[in-house]
Amino acid sequence: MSDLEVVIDGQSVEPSDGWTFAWIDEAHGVAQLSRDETRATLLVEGSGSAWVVTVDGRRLPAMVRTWRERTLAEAEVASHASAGPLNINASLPGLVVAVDVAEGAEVAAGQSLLTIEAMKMQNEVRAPRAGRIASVAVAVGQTVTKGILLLRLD
Amino acid sequence: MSDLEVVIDGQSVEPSDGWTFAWIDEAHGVAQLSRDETRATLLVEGSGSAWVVTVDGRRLPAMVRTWRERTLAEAEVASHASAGPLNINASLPGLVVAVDVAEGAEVAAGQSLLTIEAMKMQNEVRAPRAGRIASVAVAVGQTVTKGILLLRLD
Amino acid sequence: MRKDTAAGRVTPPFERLLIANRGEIAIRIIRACRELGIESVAVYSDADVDALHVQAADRAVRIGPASPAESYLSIPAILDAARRSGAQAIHPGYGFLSENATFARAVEQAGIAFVGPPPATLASLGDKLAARRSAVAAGVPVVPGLLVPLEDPATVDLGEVGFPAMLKAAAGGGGRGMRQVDGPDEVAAALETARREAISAFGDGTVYVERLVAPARHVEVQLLGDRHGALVCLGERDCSVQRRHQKLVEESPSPAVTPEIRAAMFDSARRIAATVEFHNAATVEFLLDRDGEHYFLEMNTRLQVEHGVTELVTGVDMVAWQIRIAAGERLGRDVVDIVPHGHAIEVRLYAEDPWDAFRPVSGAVGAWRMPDGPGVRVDAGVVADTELPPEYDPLLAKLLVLADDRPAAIARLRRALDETLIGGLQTDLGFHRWLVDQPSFVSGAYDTDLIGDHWGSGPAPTSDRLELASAAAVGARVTSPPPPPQRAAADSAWGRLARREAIRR
Amino acid sequence: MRKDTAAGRVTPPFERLLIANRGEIAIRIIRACRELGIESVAVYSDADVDALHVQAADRAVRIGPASPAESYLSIPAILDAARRSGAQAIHPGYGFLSENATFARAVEQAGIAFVGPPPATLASLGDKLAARRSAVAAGVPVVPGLLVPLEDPATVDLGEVGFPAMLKAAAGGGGRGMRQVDGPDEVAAALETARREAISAFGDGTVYVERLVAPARHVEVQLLGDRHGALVCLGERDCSVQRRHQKLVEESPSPAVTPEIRAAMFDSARRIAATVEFHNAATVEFLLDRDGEHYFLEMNTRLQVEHGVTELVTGVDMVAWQIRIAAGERLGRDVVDIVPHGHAIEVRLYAEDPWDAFRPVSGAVGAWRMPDGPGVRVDAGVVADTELPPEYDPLLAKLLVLADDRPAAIARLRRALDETLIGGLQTDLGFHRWLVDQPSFVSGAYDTDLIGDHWGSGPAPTSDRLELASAAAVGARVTSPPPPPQRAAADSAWGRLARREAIRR
Repeated sequence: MSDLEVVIDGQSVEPSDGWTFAWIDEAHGVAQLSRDETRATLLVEGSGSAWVVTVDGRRLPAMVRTWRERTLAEAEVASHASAGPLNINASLPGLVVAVDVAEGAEVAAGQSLLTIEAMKMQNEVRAPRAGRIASVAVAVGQTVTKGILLLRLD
Repeated sequence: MSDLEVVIDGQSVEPSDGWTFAWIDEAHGVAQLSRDETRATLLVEGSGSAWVVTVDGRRLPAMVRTWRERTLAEAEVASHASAGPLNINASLPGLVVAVDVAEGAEVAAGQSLLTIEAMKMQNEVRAPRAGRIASVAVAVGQTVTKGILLLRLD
Repeated sequence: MRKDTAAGRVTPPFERLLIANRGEIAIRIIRACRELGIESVAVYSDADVDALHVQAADRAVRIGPASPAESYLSIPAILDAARRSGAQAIHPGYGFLSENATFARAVEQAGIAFVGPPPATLASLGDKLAARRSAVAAGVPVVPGLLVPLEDPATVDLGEVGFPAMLKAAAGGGGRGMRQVDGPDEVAAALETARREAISAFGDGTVYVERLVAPARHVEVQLLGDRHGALVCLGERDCSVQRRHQKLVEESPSPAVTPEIRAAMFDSARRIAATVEFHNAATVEFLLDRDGEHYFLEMNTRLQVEHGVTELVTGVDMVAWQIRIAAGERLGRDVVDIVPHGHAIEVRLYAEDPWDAFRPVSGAVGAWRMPDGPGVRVDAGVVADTELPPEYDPLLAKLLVLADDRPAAIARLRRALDETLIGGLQTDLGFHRWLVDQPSFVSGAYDTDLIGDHWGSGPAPTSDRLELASAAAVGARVTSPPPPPQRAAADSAWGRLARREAIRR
Repeated sequence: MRKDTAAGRVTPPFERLLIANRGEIAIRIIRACRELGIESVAVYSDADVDALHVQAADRAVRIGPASPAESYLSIPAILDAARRSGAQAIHPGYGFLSENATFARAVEQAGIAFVGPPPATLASLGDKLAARRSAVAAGVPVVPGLLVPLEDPATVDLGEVGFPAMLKAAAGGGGRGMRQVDGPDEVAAALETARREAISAFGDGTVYVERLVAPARHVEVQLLGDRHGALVCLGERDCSVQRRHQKLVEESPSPAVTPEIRAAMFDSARRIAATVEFHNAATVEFLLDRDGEHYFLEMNTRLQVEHGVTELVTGVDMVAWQIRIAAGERLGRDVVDIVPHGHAIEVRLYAEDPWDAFRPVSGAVGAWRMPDGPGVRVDAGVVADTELPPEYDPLLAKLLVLADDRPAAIARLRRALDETLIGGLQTDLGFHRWLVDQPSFVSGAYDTDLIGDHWGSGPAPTSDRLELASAAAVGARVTSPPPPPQRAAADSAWGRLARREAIRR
């Protein structure tokens, strides 16, 4: 195990020792950890190096990589240009009920850009950083799927 | 469907018409039949031509074969000698707590041959037909697994 | 007659009943039908073809596309389904068309029994603003505020109401079309959003304003009345654990309600009911301030999500009684004279992220292990691997417990939550688990600010839990096959060669 | 103190408790521990490594191989596990060592609290024959028969008892070691089998004989007493639906018990309890004949499988009280003055074949869908895909319902059974579904002969159900991939050729 690096929710976490791991329902990610007489049932969903562990009811992304995989991944990230315009995509599927900005508009970080209605709730999409609206990809009344491009920020 | 023959618990049964079949949980054999507005959820477990359908809580073996498969199967059966001694195998795993007959004994149909204890119950194994005990394959105190040969009847 | 019905002997209240709803409440109503010997008819949109409520019903009829407006909110589609299936009654559940007077009228005009109060009552009480006016007329204390709709905010002086204030949809309910405004400059934007939500949720954008009473408790009184004048208050429910003005947890009795307060609230509830022609089930909602003064908020003329809490402490099957009342039955003396026993708590299991402002999430349920055993009741609308259509409310299930007293109920709820496993998507399970150890909840001295004051953005995982998670992730990776390296297998000459070798042997 | 415990504040009755059992009852006890704030320790044999009760507990200790004698019946193994885990108390559940006085004594000598009556009481009442004698001495009516063990049948004259007669294991319980004899010639063989079962189940082959009282009802009274002299009768349970002298269905109250009969049975139960030093939970079993006369059968000095029926109608958490009594707590007035409400029914879900003389089956559970919703309780020992070790009792789960009255309870049970799906192996679910429509059960006028008289070898499937099954089988075959034609694939040159062709493309 020692050659594996575990990053949970962004922070590197050393697994605590002595636990025995066993699947209870692998198809659904139900597993059991036991150490001496004690045991805990918990959810571990995913595959390969990318997992989601549910801790106290909270789903935490857990990346389990060998050092080799880590190096490869970092190289790949580096190869992409990290500058340039920022795409803002839909974080959930729903209906666009309001677009508050137009192309060319200067927006401040946190400013409301548009509103998506999903699950009967109005969900505001805010600017992650200040900038100028390069383009608006959606219009009011349009249904968007998760991950679709909403607008681009320069 | 019309080219398929269905034999449920030994009797040939024409499927009733108009039903739409859909799996709800195929891994566990949970399915739904719907016709017009009505629908029924039921269990269908198995694969290929051999299924078990649970009807009113009773598990019924259901053989679903094309005529070709049926012909092949019957040919295979015919190729085996259907005469000769009869093997009596354990229908459930357990502990042999009594053997009531010895090799060479003449037994009547329904006569108790031996007793297997399973689930804390005494389960008598009786002679399916009259005959002579050709051999006894187990002894008192022996643990038997399901399907193991108990004794042979001439 | 009930005994016979239950024993499956004589004619049930109706032969066939259509449920104009979906999810857990549709299943709850289907169960009541089963137990009364009534054939149940489910309706479903294209997004619900495989939904659990469709599997559970005796019959199911498609009513339209996924969009609620074209299916569960479509009066013609529902009426058509009822006619086609030959239903003699329609139960609207909660939400959707449950408080829609036009719908109720159309149902009765079609010669079908509407399981709920009379259409006229829905109309007069469904308009929260009109209800406020009749409450005042009936001498029931109401929250200070305007008694007329809020038009162009520019022309209205909210000064007299004071800030912070609450904007509310006149057709509202379930916390939708509600917005808090802390100052004059916020009114315009808040009004805009509130109207938008109100129109999309209820098809009516009328909004009014009340002063914000906080900190306060949200306590409601359950009414059940037959068509022959019998009316009973089935105790109260405390619904003060809220986010977005929507209930997350409900309990009965309320830890804040003394016998005196209860008597006063029951009196107010009966006064409100007396302002209309009332029968079937309804709930009168009040704010309860720190001095034990109660203020009428609104009357919901339908079954509540949290009705199970009342069923547990009273033993009264409210949904069965709704149906029997709609068929003209009289409330039995056992119901009218009911004395609640024990303490019940309900937590709502939503697909939402308490660590991200309780934002709803969509997706599919993975693992699904619900608790059972003594004193536990689960009303669920999903099973393992159920897909959640993004069009509808993200309520997955309701987990309820009953015990002798409140401390025992909390202990039982803690136990039940520890047995619960939900995979596939983020839920509020972790919030509830936190809540049962939260001192102000355990003591009972909490109010509608509990989440804002104590949960905030939620606790961070402790280091030992993180180490456990880390061990689990490592164990999972080590015991699972790596995802198929398709490139190598499909394209590389080595892969092809390897297979050819294998075949030769 | 209970309130505080429940709120998770003050010290619970014990810090750590070991459960000397398995399956659903182990889980039931684990739940009680959780709610009382006690850490639970499960024990398991090699056959139960993955068992649900092991997953559910806070801790788990291996106690030996699959054979019960070497694990769940091994006093040294259990005591060793208790010492190693530092348990302060042991709950034996039912069966196994629950009524073993030697075990109880050893537990107390080890300085560990035994959750049950005093060892001496187990000894005197555990011997059913001695119990018969003390019942007679206490003026309680008993079934006619001998008061001494049955030795060599040749030397004993059963004439005075009369035929048909019942041979019973003095150490018996759960219907094991029981055999009916209809004439003198059957005695020898029946005695042999009864002894064999008795030895294997209880390690004691002593057998006695009673006259067979049939038709009769099997009705039992639940006793709960603390260490300070308080004793309460928590109502009765009717357990007349039996096969192999084992209970399949239990209900409370009994449809056959009038207030007068109840008073008389309670009086007898208290007299029996008075013959010993008694505290904790026990059940006094009676036969009730057609004239309403009751006859003492035996007293079970342990928790019963069917205790949940009593918990539902009384609201008393019996398992929690067993533990609290063992810790020296006093029964609360609310328990002593309890008045049962409503009607509860339990059906036992066994892996057995009602169409084959209820023969136990082994194997693995497949699909597992349990009902929930209002008035339904499930105590389960398995989940989907659980393997059943052949060494142990094939009880899968208990399904219980509570409703206002008996007809409503039957309707609710019918609904719950219709929601239940169990795959993988044959169960008695279909028998229970038949039972709730069986006239003599619905009317309440049934006795221990119900299964023999009305079920026989079970109904044959109707033709329309067969046609449905046929449609399902065809649908399954058509929608499933055929199993890999291995012969063709692995052996035939054609298969190899085909694959080579595929690779070339």
